[in-house]
Amino acid sequence: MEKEIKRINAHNITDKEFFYGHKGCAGCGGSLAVRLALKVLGERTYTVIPAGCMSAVGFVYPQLCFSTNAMISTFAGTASMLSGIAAGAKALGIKDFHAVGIAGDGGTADIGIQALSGAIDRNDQIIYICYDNEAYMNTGIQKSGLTPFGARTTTTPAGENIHGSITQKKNMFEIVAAHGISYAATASIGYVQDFMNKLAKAKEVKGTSYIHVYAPCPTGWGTPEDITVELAKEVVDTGLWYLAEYEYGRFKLNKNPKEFSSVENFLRKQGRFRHLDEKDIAYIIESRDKKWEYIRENWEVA
Amino acid sequence: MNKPQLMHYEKPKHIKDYPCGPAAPAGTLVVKNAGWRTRKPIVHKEKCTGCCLCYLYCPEGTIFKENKKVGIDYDFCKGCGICARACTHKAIEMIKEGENGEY
Amino acid sequence: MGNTKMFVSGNEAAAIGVKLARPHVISAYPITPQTVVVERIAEMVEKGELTSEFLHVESEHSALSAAMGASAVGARAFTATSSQGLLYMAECLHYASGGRFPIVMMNANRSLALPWSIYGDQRDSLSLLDCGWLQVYVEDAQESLDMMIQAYAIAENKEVLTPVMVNLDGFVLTHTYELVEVPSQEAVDAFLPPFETENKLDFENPKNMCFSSSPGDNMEFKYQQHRAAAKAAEVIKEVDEMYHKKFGRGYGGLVDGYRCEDAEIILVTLGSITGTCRVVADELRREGKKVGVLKIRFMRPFPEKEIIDITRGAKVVGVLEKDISFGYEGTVYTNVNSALLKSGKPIQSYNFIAGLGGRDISKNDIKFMYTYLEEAANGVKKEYIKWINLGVDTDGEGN
Amino acid sequence: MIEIRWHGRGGQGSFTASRILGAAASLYGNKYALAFPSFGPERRGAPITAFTKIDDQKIRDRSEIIHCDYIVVLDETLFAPSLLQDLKPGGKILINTAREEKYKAISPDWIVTFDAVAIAQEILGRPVTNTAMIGALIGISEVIPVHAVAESIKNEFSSSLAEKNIRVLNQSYERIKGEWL
Repeated sequence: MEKEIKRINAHNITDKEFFYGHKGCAGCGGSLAVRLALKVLGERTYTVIPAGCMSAVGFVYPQLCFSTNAMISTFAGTASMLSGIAAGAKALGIKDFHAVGIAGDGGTADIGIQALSGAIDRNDQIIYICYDNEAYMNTGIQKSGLTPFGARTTTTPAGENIHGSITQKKNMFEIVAAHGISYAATASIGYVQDFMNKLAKAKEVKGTSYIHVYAPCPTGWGTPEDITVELAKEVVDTGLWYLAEYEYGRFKLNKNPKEFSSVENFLRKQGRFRHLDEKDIAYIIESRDKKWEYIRENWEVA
Repeated sequence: MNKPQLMHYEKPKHIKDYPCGPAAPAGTLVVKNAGWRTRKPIVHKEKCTGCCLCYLYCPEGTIFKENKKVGIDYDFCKGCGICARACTHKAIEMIKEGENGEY
Repeated sequence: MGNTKMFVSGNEAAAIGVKLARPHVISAYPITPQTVVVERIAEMVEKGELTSEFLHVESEHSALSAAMGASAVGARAFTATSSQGLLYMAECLHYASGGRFPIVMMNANRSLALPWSIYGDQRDSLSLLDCGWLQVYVEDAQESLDMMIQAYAIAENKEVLTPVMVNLDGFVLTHTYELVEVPSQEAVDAFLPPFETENKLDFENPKNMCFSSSPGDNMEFKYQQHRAAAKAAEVIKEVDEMYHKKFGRGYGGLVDGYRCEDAEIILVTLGSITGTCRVVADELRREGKKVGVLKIRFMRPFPEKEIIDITRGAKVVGVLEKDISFGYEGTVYTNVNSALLKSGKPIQSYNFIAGLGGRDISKNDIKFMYTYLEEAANGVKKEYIKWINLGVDTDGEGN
Repeated sequence: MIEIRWHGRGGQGSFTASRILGAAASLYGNKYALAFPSFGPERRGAPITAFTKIDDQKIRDRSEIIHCDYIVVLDETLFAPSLLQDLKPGGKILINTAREEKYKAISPDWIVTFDAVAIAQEILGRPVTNTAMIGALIGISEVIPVHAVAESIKNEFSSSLAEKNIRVLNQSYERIKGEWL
């Protein structure tokens, strides 16, 4: 049943740039996710970006950096505005288009989750991309529902009593899958081929698709701007993030590392984790192992 | 044209010069980002194999394909250095801004 | 096909008006007392009488957000809400007017929590007077139906491009059944052309919409928006006149003065209570009292000129409203007074706060108000703000 | 203006009755009408009221009816002698009951009784009495022609249900006229 989808790579992807001249920080992982997503989706795409980094850096009149149709939504309204666009275009008889929403972790897992849930429930013909940099970066690095355990943010300061965020990341991928969504996937800008494959798949999906792409933020994480992509690869190799898909009602793991690379090395590269002690790191590893035990037991493993 | 081009912009003088509501043509670029850079990537064409990994990984989209190699749009490159680290052939080098006499 | 007559509620009349305006997208979330509007529209869609995309959204915020998305691709969009729901979409209200999306929304005027109340007053929409929407308050089911059609003609006018909120008093109007004349679809189609706009995402001319602007440009956009809302005053009158010509029913544009020509005492009203005031004014006229009723139809744009004109010969003006701006006075009163001040002629004015939380306003209450105004005109000292029908002693001002 | 107030319980069809009558007057009786329920969160079984105002000209006053030409009580457990105070001079209270004597004892002039349940059971097979009570009301008031109500019922119900309810209406109308006159 699975349809053969044309692989998109560096050579056959369109040369056109649809997100250009923006004011994102140098080395921004989120803007790479946006750029690649728009290139895969192509010219006949309506893009909705909520209030947040990508709209703040891409839409300041008169410098307008999306060269395809795009608009800013309210912070909570990415998915609902997208639903409206899809419905409006359908009602007007517009054919052969994609409606994509691209929101950050806070815009997705916190303030935007209600609208996202509604859109999936209606199975609207939309693609929703969450670029996850694990905190509210636009407002200056505050904890979101996707901030991982131990991360220092301006609202989860790391002191002697509390070592940064005390909560784990909300499990957005499985929350979305629990709706019985047509297609959901996790991705990372460290594995762009996988990310592009999933985008290409989402283009063909009938109904709602959701892609959760891990996208480091050098500014918020306290990392050098040139290692953004490497961090995004490493997080997958350490097992702290995973590449998976949910379709036809089944979960599928796309990459199953035989051995995980060092969590500690990964964490120590980042200012936001510098304060963690051995116990904290042990807890992070323990949580990872639990998760992987579950995944390997319950999901289809490639 | 594969990338939106920098255009000349004059601030509206009359209220009618503004668009009706906050909407304007997509891809309107009126200022460069070159000033953000402290370092800049230089492509050593002889080492470049045209694998285009750098092209894929550039968050700005400023790397372009040119005669089976890559080139860089310095008007919008912010000098993050991701391309240099992505290049498995070490064909991209980050140098201090202004060192090669440009800018 | 000619007109047909139907015996329907205010909500149903609104739904019929919406159907005749043929919106492409309807997105709404249920809330008492608005629900019947969306139920009827859903039935119309189910029966194929209306070919619209009907979005069952999960909140009012999403309802208007989706309507904006639809409008942004050039579709005609409708939503409806009430009270808490209107407040929940407050962010989107400003967004829609700032984005110049000519959406039409029906609002069933209902009290705001706390205390919880499902009954009617007008504090919901009046507290959002500054959200950039044109606001019209209708008196009966017929006006409700007609205004849904007129509202699109006004909102989509190229010089206006501003959303319109059509307000119906909760229950007293939304749930009361009465006779309405339903124009034919052909006639409405001829009156209301398909929605055409430049302000949209278009694959031929791609746009970036709803952008940010720095302090150097932002105020100009606000000025533009203000001018458009002010310009709507003319367009409202033109549309009403055209509608009158075509369908035989006109409503006077921004205001409707009733027996005001030689009136010395004028009671300013909003919405469905106007009907009761007309009846009382007729009775008092029969007693020889020179009274009139000035129904404000549009709170935005505000009918400043019209109010000055109509009250020119009056000795005293009372403003009856189902609203209070806590710590001051009714918002309609504040607005009316501002207009009276500019008339250059000193006219006494008084404010009646009534019907909050659905309290009934009877003919006797209105007679009391006219008497109060008459006494004031005759030099009896009166409180400027009078709460009507408080059921207890308060030992305080205003009672 | 004729002002009618309906008393029943949620689910008994009092508001439907007020609406059928209003529609009959407006659409088929050459008059104007308003019909509205008491507004509130009442659920099935709760005492509710509904209102119908009928006049020769457009009705602009939407306030609740306090002084009634007719009070129609669909559920006799809701009757209280205090209702008599809400009648205009010459007004009538119409009660759905089989116990005529009980109410005649309270006020032979102001109260009219009608056994709507009997007719409803006979024709509909269910004790749904709203159309029977409309028939009785028309019988004692002649506020609009009974055929106008029949038209309105056709609008309200599916054809088979409409046909039965029209029989209920007509028989109630005939029966009360026989009893009452």
